[in-house]
Amino acid sequence: MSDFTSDEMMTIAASRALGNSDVCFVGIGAPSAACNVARLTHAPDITLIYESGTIGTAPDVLPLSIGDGELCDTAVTTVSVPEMFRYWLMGGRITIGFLGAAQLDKFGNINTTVIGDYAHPKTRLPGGGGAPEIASSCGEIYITMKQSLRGMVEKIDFFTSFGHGEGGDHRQRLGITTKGPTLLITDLAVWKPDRHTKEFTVVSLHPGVTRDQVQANCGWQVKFAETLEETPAPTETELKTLRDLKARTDAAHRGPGTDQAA
Amino acid sequence: MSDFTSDEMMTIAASRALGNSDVCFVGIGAPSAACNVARLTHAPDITLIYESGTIGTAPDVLPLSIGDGELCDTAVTTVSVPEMFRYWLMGGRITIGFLGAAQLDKFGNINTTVIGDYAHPKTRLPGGGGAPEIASSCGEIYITMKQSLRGMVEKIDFFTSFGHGEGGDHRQRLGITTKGPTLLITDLAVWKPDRHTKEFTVVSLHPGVTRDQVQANCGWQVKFAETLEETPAPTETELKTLRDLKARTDAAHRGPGTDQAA
Amino acid sequence: MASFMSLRDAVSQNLKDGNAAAFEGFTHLIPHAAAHEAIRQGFKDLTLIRMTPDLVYDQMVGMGMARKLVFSYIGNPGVGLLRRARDAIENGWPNRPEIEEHSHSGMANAYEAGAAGLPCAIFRGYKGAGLAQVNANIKSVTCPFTGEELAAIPSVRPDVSFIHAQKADRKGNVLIEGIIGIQKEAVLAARRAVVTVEEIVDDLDAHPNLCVLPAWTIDAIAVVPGGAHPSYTHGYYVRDNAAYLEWDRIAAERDTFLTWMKENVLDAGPEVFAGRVGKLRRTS
Amino acid sequence: MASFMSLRDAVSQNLKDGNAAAFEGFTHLIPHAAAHEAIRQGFKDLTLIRMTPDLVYDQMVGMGMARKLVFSYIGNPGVGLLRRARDAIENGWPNRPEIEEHSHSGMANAYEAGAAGLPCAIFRGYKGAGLAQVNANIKSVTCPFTGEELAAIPSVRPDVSFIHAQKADRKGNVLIEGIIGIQKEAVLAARRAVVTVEEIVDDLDAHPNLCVLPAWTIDAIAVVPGGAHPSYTHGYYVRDNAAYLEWDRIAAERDTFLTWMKENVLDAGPEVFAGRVGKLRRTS
Repeated sequence: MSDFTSDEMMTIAASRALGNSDVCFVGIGAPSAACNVARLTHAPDITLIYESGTIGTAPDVLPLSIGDGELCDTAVTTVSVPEMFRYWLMGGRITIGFLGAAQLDKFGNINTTVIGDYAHPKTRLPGGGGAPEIASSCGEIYITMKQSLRGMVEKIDFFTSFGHGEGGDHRQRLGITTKGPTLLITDLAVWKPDRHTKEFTVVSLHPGVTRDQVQANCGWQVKFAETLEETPAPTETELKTLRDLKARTDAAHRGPGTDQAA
Repeated sequence: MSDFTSDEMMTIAASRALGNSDVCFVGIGAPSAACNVARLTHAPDITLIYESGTIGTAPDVLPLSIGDGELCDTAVTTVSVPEMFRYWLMGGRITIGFLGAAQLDKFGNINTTVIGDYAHPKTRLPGGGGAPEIASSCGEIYITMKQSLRGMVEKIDFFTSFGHGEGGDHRQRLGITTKGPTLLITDLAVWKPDRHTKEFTVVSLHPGVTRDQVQANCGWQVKFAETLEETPAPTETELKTLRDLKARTDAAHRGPGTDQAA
Repeated sequence: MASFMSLRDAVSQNLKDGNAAAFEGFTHLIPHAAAHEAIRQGFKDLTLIRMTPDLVYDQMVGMGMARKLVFSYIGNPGVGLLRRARDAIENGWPNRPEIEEHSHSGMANAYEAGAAGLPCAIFRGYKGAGLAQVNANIKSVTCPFTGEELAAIPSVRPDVSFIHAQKADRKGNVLIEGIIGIQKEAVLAARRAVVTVEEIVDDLDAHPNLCVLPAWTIDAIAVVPGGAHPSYTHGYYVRDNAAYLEWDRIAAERDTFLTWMKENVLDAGPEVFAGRVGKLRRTS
Repeated sequence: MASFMSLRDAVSQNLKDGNAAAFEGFTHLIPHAAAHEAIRQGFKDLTLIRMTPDLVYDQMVGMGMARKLVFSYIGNPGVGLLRRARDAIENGWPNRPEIEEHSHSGMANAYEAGAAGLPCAIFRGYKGAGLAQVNANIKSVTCPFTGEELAAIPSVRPDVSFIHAQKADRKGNVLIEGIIGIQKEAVLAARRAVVTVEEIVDDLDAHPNLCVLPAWTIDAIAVVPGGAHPSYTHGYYVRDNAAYLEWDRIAAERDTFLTWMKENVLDAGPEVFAGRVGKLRRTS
């Protein structure tokens, strides 16, 4: 199967990083698609948790929001939001937090709060939501985003959530005991933090992608691993699962209420 | 209706102090009987809360414990124990906390923890349970107990729950904003705290009871109000309601499992 | 004790200019009808509290009702930014509300502490996060047993909270089902509480452990079928995802926004909501 | 991830000498069968944690298994004192356990904080109460916003928690209904969790908002019909109030106690519980 988009490659590569015994706190957008592809392919028993309180959910279509009814209908249980953040997130029950980013730096620090100055922003973004504590309370953090010079920057405008800070042992120095970002999956490559510096390093290029392409779409000087692998192309099953999911989702989101007033 | 016991008078006098709009945190024993007589007579809409998490309960028989199934079956809702103590008690939602006592002093301080020294007790009692925070978080506290020299003492052995401490404004000095004990109903009399000293003062004698009897069964020098009233005798309805409730309760507690091993 | 009344009376009797008000709902059960009624009645200088301010807050901010916003995620979930809120924060149109921003964990803990009658919430949070530098209400306390530094923020105690729920019984006990979010806490943390419901029933007939707010925790109940639209009411109608997508276009420009508000809010009433959910009802 | 196994294996694999162990249940769903299995296996030096230690703790204390007791109400609810616990505390028979005593509010908050992964619980409590003088684990912190002094106690983090529940599905998800007490917190606060259930079903078929513990929060599940007796399991059998009254007589003397323990615990097995609840089952 050679005919796939870079977006599809990104989602499928991300889905492969998830296992059957993971308990995954799912952000909306690309993370949600990746988590559900994993569930529908190699990890049928993965536990997906959305911050709206739905635990062990198995939606047939991707939710538009983190609180669509589908998530509750298919969940093992649905708890209140304080319980979600106290017992399940802060309680250390989540193995993987899956985040997207508007701005990302090489140490996995994320900004989804503002572009420009906080007090006088050029662009006011939605803000962190659950991310500040997802980043510190989950066992480890996976990040997925499309590469761009605007998105992958040398210096983010605001520390919405803390990755490895200035790198090295910065997390430990702040008293954070979890691993932080351990994986970055973009539309071009798979990245992992260097063991010592914690700087994200490309370990695998997606099929047909060059080093120059990765660098051309990243705002910092990219480091590549000594042995660079090629990400296996999507299998037919993976691609069909993702496309079917997207098709069901698009149909559902156009929905029966299109001609209604908002 | 002249034929009633002092116990019955106590329970019925206590029941009269409760109103339709009260939200009452019910202790087990005499408080539970009084609260349910109130509900079955003049206060059908009273909200009874047991610390097991049952809110707005209406048991047909008195529970032996604070968590009998009957309480849940008849409740408006049943919440977890942390929620009960956080949102409902500490949240300030309870108008009246109804407590019994093993030892009581004239300022409404209660001991149900130990007789003798705490570290080397002569008698280890069950302890406070909910009482320490019931005493400080409820709008006001009603106490009911049978009088005895052993129970109503000059000095209690342990401050399980704080009433008016050493009297006067002791509560305010500790930063407690609720009223504390405002009513004591014994098998002989109705008592209210003096407005200034906060010492419990007899305001009403039950029918046929003398001042000497009250003093003979109380370990401190009893103060009597200038105008001393006589507690109205139980009405036929009150007495029938209480006796029917007790009869149903006794039958239920003997239960179907009497011949089973514990 | 809950009184049944029209939405108009419920809002006018419980919301005042200058109040701190929460219109809560975590994607599900968002009290759109109540917010529209507040817009029609033209309140000013509100401190608007909500974990996830979305369309109704975009609308209230765009109409100039907000003096201050307290929130943890100010977006159109799954769609993008809130264009009226952006215009207010970035350009001061029609005014520039003050901002107090938290994380979800912070807001959830702050509501929980409010419901528990505590002055502050204490939790493990904001480690390395930029909000701790820009929000003076993020402080810390030290655990007296381990020495760990924990985050402390003031509890949320709204003057009034508005929520939407499935149903009330005739005594005024209210049932909330599905994604229950932060609604119980929003009601219990508030001085006054207003609930819109899909319907009144003789008996809630609810399992003992479901989320029921007793009548005596609520001040006013108004029946508004469809009152959560374009959010949804589990068991009654589904989320109007298309309307959320459409809002992005409406809110893009000031004049399309104002035209829409006049037509759909100012010149309308709570009775229009039933019609809006007609095609979204599901029998399952 | 929950494994199904015999009660014997569930206890032997998860409880160790010297552990801090909670056998929780707030009147309802008390894990009597699990406690009896622990007694049969003869564990020592346990720190026994429970809000309302009643008959099973009287039995474990009387058998000399407890090095320390952490509790908020040590009585036979509605009946009176616990005579074996008294004998241990007052007379040191068979040993004198250390005591850490809290209020219900304290214990409930400490379990809640344990489930939330926090080192301590902070709440408004113990004001003017004598426990604050005799328990070194009752400290305070100051609210950084209002200056109010709040109580602080360490969170409860048992090595292992035992609970009894209505049922599990075949994946090991567990449903608890009725008076749910502190069981969810006891499980989530603990390093390991063991659940006895009345039955295994294909599908819990539970409303989304009920108290369900996902399989991956539990270590072992054992099926023990009647396993809560003389406590009760809502929907299965009622509380054996007569047995609670009878316990007062059995525990009054050391020899009647020991005779009863031999006959009913040491020489018995989990299978006897089904018979004990035979007459207590209700179809309603």
